[in-house]
This record gives sequence, structure tokens and C-alpha cells, in this order.
Amino acid sequence: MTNPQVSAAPALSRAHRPLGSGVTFDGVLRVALAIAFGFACIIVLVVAFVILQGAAPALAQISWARFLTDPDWHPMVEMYNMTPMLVGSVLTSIGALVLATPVSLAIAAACNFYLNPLAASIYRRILFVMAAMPTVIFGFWGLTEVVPFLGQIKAPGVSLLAGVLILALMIIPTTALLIDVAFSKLPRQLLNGAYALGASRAQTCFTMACVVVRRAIFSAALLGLGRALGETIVVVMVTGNKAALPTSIFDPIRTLTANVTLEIGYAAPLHTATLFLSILILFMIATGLALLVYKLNFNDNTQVDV
Amino acid sequence: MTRPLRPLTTVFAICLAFTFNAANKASAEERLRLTGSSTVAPVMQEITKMFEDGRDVRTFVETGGSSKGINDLRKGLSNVAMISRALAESETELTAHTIARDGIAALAHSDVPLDVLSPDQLRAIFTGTVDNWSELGGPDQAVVVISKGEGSATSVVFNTFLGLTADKIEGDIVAAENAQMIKTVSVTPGSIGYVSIGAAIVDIEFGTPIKLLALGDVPATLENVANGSYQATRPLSLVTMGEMSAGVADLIDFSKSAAVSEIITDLSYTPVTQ
Amino acid sequence: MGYGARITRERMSGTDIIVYGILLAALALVFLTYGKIVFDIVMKGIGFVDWGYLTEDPRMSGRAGGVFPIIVSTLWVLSIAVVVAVPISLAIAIFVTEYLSPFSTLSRIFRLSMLILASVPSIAFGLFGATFFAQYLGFGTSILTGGLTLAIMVIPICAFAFEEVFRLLPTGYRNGAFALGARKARFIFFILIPASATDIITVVLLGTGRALAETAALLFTSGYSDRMPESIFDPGRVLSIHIYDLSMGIPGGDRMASASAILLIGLFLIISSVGIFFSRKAKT
Amino acid sequence: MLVERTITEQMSEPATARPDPALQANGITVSLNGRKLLRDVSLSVQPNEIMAIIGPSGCGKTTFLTTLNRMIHHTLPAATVEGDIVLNGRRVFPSDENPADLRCRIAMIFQRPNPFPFSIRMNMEFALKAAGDRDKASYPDKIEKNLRAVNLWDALKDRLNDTATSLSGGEQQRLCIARALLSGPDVVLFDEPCSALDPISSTAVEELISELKTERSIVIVTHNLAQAARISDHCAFFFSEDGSGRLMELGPTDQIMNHPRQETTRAYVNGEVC
Repeated sequence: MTNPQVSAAPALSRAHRPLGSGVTFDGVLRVALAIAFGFACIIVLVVAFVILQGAAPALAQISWARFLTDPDWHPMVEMYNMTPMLVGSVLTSIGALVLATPVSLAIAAACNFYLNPLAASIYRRILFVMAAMPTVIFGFWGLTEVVPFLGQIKAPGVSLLAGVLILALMIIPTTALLIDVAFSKLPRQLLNGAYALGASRAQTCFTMACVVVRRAIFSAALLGLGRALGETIVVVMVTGNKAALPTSIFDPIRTLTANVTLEIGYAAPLHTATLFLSILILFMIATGLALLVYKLNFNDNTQVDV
Repeated sequence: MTRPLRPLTTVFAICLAFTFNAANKASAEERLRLTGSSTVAPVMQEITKMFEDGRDVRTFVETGGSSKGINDLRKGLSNVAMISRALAESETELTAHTIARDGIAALAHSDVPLDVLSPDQLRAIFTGTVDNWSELGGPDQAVVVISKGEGSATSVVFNTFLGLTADKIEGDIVAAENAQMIKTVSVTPGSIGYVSIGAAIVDIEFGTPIKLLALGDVPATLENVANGSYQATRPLSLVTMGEMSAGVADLIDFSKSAAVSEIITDLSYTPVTQ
Repeated sequence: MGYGARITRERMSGTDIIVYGILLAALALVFLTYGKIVFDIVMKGIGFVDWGYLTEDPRMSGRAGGVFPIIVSTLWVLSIAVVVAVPISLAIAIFVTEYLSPFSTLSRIFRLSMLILASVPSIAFGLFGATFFAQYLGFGTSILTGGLTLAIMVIPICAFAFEEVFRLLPTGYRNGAFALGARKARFIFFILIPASATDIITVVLLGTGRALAETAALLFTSGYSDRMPESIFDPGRVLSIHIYDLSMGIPGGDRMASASAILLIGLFLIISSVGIFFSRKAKT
Repeated sequence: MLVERTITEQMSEPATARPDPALQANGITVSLNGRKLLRDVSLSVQPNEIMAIIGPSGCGKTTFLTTLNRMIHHTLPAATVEGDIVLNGRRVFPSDENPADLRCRIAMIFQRPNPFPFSIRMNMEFALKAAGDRDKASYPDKIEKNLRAVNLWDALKDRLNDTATSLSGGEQQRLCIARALLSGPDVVLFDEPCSALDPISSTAVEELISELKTERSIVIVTHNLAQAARISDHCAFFFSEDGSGRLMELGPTDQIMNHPRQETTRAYVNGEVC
């Protein structure tokens, strides 16, 4: 229902510098940003493609069932049972997750509800430094300090348990800081409301705040799980790298990542392809975790609730 | 430029200047790339430093394992491969130039009471038929077998010496590199593994609780490797493909010369006498 | 970064004291363990860290001599990673916050792909970099390859954090700028980026820390050579690889590995305090 | 003035019987996800008059205001707007023109003062640059002139490099007005400009608004009926029916306040419904 008597006159002229016919800086910027954006979205596909391409010979020449049913992992004599590594990866990372999440939650809760602000900020700074610590330092320390200690309990010391302990130490700073940020973003009115009802700090923190930020806690745990699953150096150093199914937590295990580091240097072409395949498996697990985090945090119309 | 932005842009400008300056400094001299065995790489790292003195050449030593070295050489990604094993039958088109020898010896935690093991005993231990030191006349203590990654040059030499294939080895623990092997043995009572003699000697000097076991009646020492009485040895070689360029030939001659024997001895390997 | 949710001091009740005790125990356990890690490393390595260690070339595969070329390589790899990753992730975050609605399909694709990238194991990036940058693009094993591989690793971390920063910009700034007739470009360069400068620097630090700590992604990409690199196409050994090699591959390398670890921690502290200094400056 | 007005000379016949309305909105309907926020609102603002928009919360006053300078693209990106808007006889919506250019002609002041976290000078310069003014030499004069217009010059002339956020609320709001005037707008929109201010600052801003109408037209959304009565020439009463805002009554302020024709208007101005 436009007014027929008024014509749509040409635009007001303003002293914006045109960059040629009809091209504005705004338009150029928009295109440039869109290209960067496209690049970011494509990069996942490129990484996936390169890994898939590396794994293709293995997928083409070895039937997938053999990765589960071969008697052992001896690629030099064409035995390709990957189950021990898969189990090793899953057990170490889940163990680390189970250990690290409650501790991280305790740290975050203490920093937000109990410690005085100065102590909390010092503690956060320590976590920040530890989060940036190269994992090789954790592995190195674990091998020289934790492994001999575990060896006294039950030989040989390098074991699933050692891997779990060191990985937990490694991911605690990341998960604790993530949960801490979620707590610190809680609206003050919410906390004041709880205190005004006469709730103790423990009640406020564990029955109210934790429930409100539960998704953030869960995502932090999943991100920690992802880090533990992808960790290479630590597990190579402390888990013993034995490609066999463990029967107790004191048994050595080998993870998929350790498998790659151990063997990629002298692998024949088909062997290399199987190593790319183990990376591909990890990539798929990581994608699954990412989907889970995404569903939790960005689930369509329900806004992020932290 | 708005003021709050200035520190950021300064940092970027410095980083950019740094990077482009680096990129522009293309050099005209000959460049040699060496890739391969992580055992040979430290040796060549030192040798090439000496080699470059007074020559118009730059060398880059990259590690990644003997097989990676061969692959890179075949693909033309490198000029020289470094290997710590003999050339395989499938690699006959290549030429190996041995620069040093390295002995592989069984290595045990110092609390292991035995000092000598025969090849048969070693075979029994590494295939899992013996799993307690008492079966070999020691105390009642479990044997912890530590092997190196399947296909690593050390493993191949050791297994070949014992006449075993990789799948027969029943290792409890697998180590990735020499130093990790030594460290793992040193923190695991009752453990036995195998390692390059030179590497172990360095650590024994630092007081690490490990010992090298004699093979049969020949003690695992550098002297015995040098005089040929110790059997489980491997060549450390440089490998070339086809016609060598002048620079490569020069490097190989230099690496075999007496000038570098001190470096090789310092790193606890045995130089090849010409 | 703001940490609100603080409460006034008041006497704690019975349950609170018990809970406080448990939490303090966890806190102390973690604190003491980290303290022990750092203490062990410092005691082992501090005796080797002196001026000569900082300025000399390594000898005997790092068992003697210094780490000067390694520090230089580390800074180059870091610079390339930051120079590549920060502008790209800034651009991505700006595009997502300023040009897309939070629930559009493209925004979802962005979040999902960044999440996947952020959870991919770093060794996968190592193999990717060695295949893609070193072989397909022909950069070989070099500082450039290492830097680009790290950049790819750091982009999702930075892009996510930048997006968060930009979304938290007070709406008043946005409305104010557009109501004055500013176009998008002017708003982005003169309001959005300057007003978030402090947070941007924090995010850059986060990414730098991650890049500095990375080992697995650099094992196959940036190189082993401990020579002084002459250009970014030369291989160069970074500190984390040096530590890895000394503790895993070089017999008797433990002490020097600890010394290098001290340097790495020191380098991180220097970089973060420079960042904090700049972010304070940006605030005023 | 910054904006060339050559186009106004080509304008077509005036649309209504009343002489030359400065701003004219015809049949504005705003819908969001299928829900109509605002239904068929038409009103026109004469030059040099103050039009007050009053009505209970949630009746679409602010939505209507933001459609006038197309800020709605930023505040409610998913909303669709129908109808047309004419500024000085030239249709500006729908139009191919960049909305950014329109906002230099129709300025807007928000409920909360929103100075940028930079210096006062940079706040003013940003507005000039955003309006496309490239004559940098004239900046100081323009800044002074506009700060004088809002009675801030004497207080701020020595503090131009101070951060704008360090000013008091009332000063911030006046600074925002000065900033908005720099592009020489024909119409200024105020969205409850005094609701976040204390009574004294509020009076100062109110007096300022009355002064501004000598050179331009003003549309002000306000909850404060007394304020509307004091400063406005015409009043528009909005009311929400079935969830959509509508223009219920439009007329001279005196008539709306004292002799409204509609029952809802009467009830509202007498404080009977909220």
C-alpha cells in the first residue's frame, strides 16, 4: 500500500567513497568476511577428507570385520585387530572424565561460593597456567613419579590407572575453568534470591546453581573427555602401550593415538592406512561428542541457559 | 586509528614484519635434507654442523623413523635417508653407506639378579614361556617384558637376532623411543627390555638403576661391538638413490672420515674404521 | 573476564563447614599435585638455566649447550599461527554475529563445524598438516607448515571465544552506532573491535597458550632440526618438541628437558603478562 | 549541511492537504513471526513540531519509532514492515536507499544514554565520520557548536579527551543528543529519553528538547504524561488490541489530554487503565 503520489526518488547522496561502479567498502567487507566464514566451515571437510583419503587403502583392502575379529594387532604380519586400542582409548578417557569432573566441580564451586575473591583469582591463575602446560610435562612427570609409586602396589606400574590419573590431572584445569565461568555468569539476583530464602551456601551451590548450569557442566565434561580422548604424548609415556585387552586397572593398555605415534614412523603403506583409520575412528567419536555438546547448548529455540 | 586498537595493531605489525622478513631471506647455497631414523638423526645433527663449517651448504636433519627416511628419499622429498638397520630386499635399488655400528643389548632393572642371558633364555623370556625370574635361577619375581614398537629398527634387529617374528613377542609394555625404554625399565622392578648399547651407557653414567646384560658370554660393551665379538649389532647408515650430487657425496665421505669419529664415540656408537 | 556471583562474608552453618572442608581438601590436593609437578621440574632443571643456555646453540642433541635456535623457532611458529588464526577467527566471528541471525542454518553449521574442529585430537591435525601443507601444498617439513597446522587448531577456539565476546557487546553501542548512520564496516572497525579490545587480547592469549603447549600436532609438521632457521621454509624445532625429544628419545636428556620446560613455562608467563599489560592499556 | 538536498527540488506533489509534513507514515504494519506487533498506523509530523507518542507498555510505541528510521532492522531483525514512510516529500521506505543514510536524516536518542567507551571527542568524531563528513578541519568547530547547542560546552570544553562514560547520566544523554545532531537531521526521534535520568537531569533534557524544535521536527515516546503535556504540540495515543498495537487517537496535545474523543484515551490520560 504505497502512496502513489510519492515516487521512490533516488537515494540521498552521501560522501561515501565508492570503490568503482556500485561497489562499496561495506560490500567488499561483507564478501571478505563471508569467504573467511566459508573457509572455516570447509576446513572441517578438508581435514576429514585428508584423513579419509589416508585411510582409504585400509578400508578398501581389509574387510572391516577383520579390525574386530583378527587374533591380534600385528600389522607386520597382517593382523589388524583394533579392538584393544579402541577399548584402551575409551577406558582411559572415561576414567579420566569420571575422576576429573567431580574435582573440577568442587574447584569451581569453591572458587565461586566459598573462597574469598583474592584466593579464588589466584587459584584461577594457577589453573590458567596449568591449562597451558604442554602435556609432555605431565607425561614426563607421571612416568618418573606416579608410575614407580603404582609399581609398588602392583607391577608394572605403567597401566590404565596411571593413564587415567595423569589424564585427569591434565584435563582438570580446562573443565574447572569452564564450569567456573558458567557459575560466574549466574545472575546475582538468582543467588540473592536463594540466600534471601535462608539457603546455606551448599544448598545454593549444589541444589540451585548446579541445576541451573547443568548443561554447562555436562558440556565442560564432554570437552574434557574430548581432550583426554585425543591426548597422545601422556598416554604413550604412562600407559604401557600393550595392544591387548586389560583385565584390571593395573594392566597396560594402548590407545588409538598412542598406536599412531608408536608405529607411523616405520609403517609400510597399508599399515599407514590402518593408522589413518584409527585417526578416522577418533575423528568420528569427536564428531559424536561435538554433536552432543551442540544439542545440549544450542538446541534450537531454547536459549543457552547459563 | 583509534587508541584502544593501537596495542593490537602494534603486535600484529611486529609479527608480520618478523614473518615477511623471514620469508624474503632466500638463500642461494646448496640445501641438503636428511630424514630417517631417530637413532641416526642426533649423530647426523652433530656431524652436519661440523660439515657445514667452511662449506657453502645448509643441511636439515629430520627424524621420523628409518622407513619414513626411505619413503622420503624415494619420493624425492629428501637427499639422503638415515637408517638404523640393513637395507631390506625390497630396497636394493638404494645404496647404503654405513657410518657407524650400534649394538643392541638386553637391558634389565638393576634389581634383576642375573647378569648373563643366553639367546635361548632371551627367546624364552620374550615369547612368554618364562614369566618368573625364579625359572632362570633368580628370586621369585615376575618378569616384566618391555619391547619396542613393532617395526622399529631396534625391534627388527633384536627379533632377527633371536630368530623371532614380531607376532611371537609377548611384551607387557611397549616403549616408543630409546630413552622411554630406559626410563620405563628403570622405574619397573623385574623388567627386561632391549636398547641400543650406547644409549644405555649414557644413562648408566647418570646413575639410572639399569644394567646391560651380557649375551651368552660376551658382555655388552662398546669395545666388544668395535672388535666384532658382540653379535647383535646393526649398521647406522646413510642411504642414497641413484647418482649422488657433489654435495651429497662430500657429506657421505665426511661422515665416514676420521674427523667425525669423536662425535660418534661421544654419542656412544662405534665409528666405522676406513 | 568478569567473575560475578560473589557473596558477602558471613558465618557458615554446620553443613556448610563440612562441605567447605571437602571442597578445600579437593582444592588442596589439586594445588599440591600441581605444585609438586612444577617443583620437581624446577628442582631438576633450574641449575642449567643461565644466560648461556638462552643464547647458545644446542650441542650433543640438546644434552649440552643452549636452546637459542629453538626459542627462535618457537616464536616463529607461534607468530605464524597467531597471525593466521587471529584475523581469520575474528572475521568468522564478526560474520556470524553481525551478518547472521543466531538461529539461522549458517550459524548452526558454523557452531557445529567449530565444535567438531575443537574436539578433533591434535594428532589428527598433525597428520593432516603433514599430508596437506607439507605434501599437497609442498611446504615440506617447515616452520610454515607447523604454524599453519597450529593455526587450524587454534581457529575454532578463538572463533568461538570471539563470537561470545561480540555477542556480549552492550546493545547500546550497537544501536548508538547504527542510529548515527554508521555503516557496518564503520561499526565493526571503530566500535565493535575497539570496544572489545581487552577481551580480544585475552582470547588471543588463550589461543597462544594452547599453541605453545602443543606437541602432537607439531611432531610431523614443524621439524626436528635444531638449527637456527633462516626462513619460514626451513624446519625448526619448537620447545615442546625439544622437551619431548629430550625426555623420550635422548638418553640422559631428562635434566635438560626440565630446563626447557622451565623456559616454556617462563615464555608462557611472559607472553601472558605482556598480554595483560596491553589489555590494561587498551581499557584506559 | 552535510546532505545535499538537490533531490527535494524534484519532489512530486504534496501527498495530503496539510502543508508539507516533515515526516509522514502511511499504513505502517509490523509483524514478527506471523504476529502483528503494529497494525496500520498512519500519522504525519509537521516541521518544527513535537509529536508525543503515549500509551501503555507493549502497545508498539518503540516499535513504531524504530520503523521510522529503520533501526528495526537491527533491533528486531526478523520483523517485516509494510506501509510507506515519506520524509520531506520523498519516499524513504520502501526504498533502495541504504538505511544508514536515512539515519543521518532521522536521528534517534535511546532510553539509556549510550556513549561509546571512548573519549568525548572520539564519540563526536565517530558521528561526523559516520555521516560521511570528510572535512576534518571543520570538526572542532562542529563539535563546539553542537556541544553548545546542548549546553555542555562550558562544562566539557577542557575535558574533551576524557572517557564519555565518566560523565553523569544527564550529561551522557545530552552528549548523545549532541552526537546525534552532528549529521544535521531533519527529524529527531526520542525513545523515553528521560526515563533513566534523575529529575534534575530530566528537566534539563526536557528543556533541551523544546529548544531543538526550532530547527527540526521531533517525535518523542514517553510514559510521562506530564512531560508530554508540557512539551508536545500533538499527541498520538497508541493502544494494544488483540496483541497488536494501534493508533487510537491523534490530535493537538490539549485536546488529547483534556477532551479526548475516545473512551480508552480518556481512561488512560486519567490513569484509569494501565
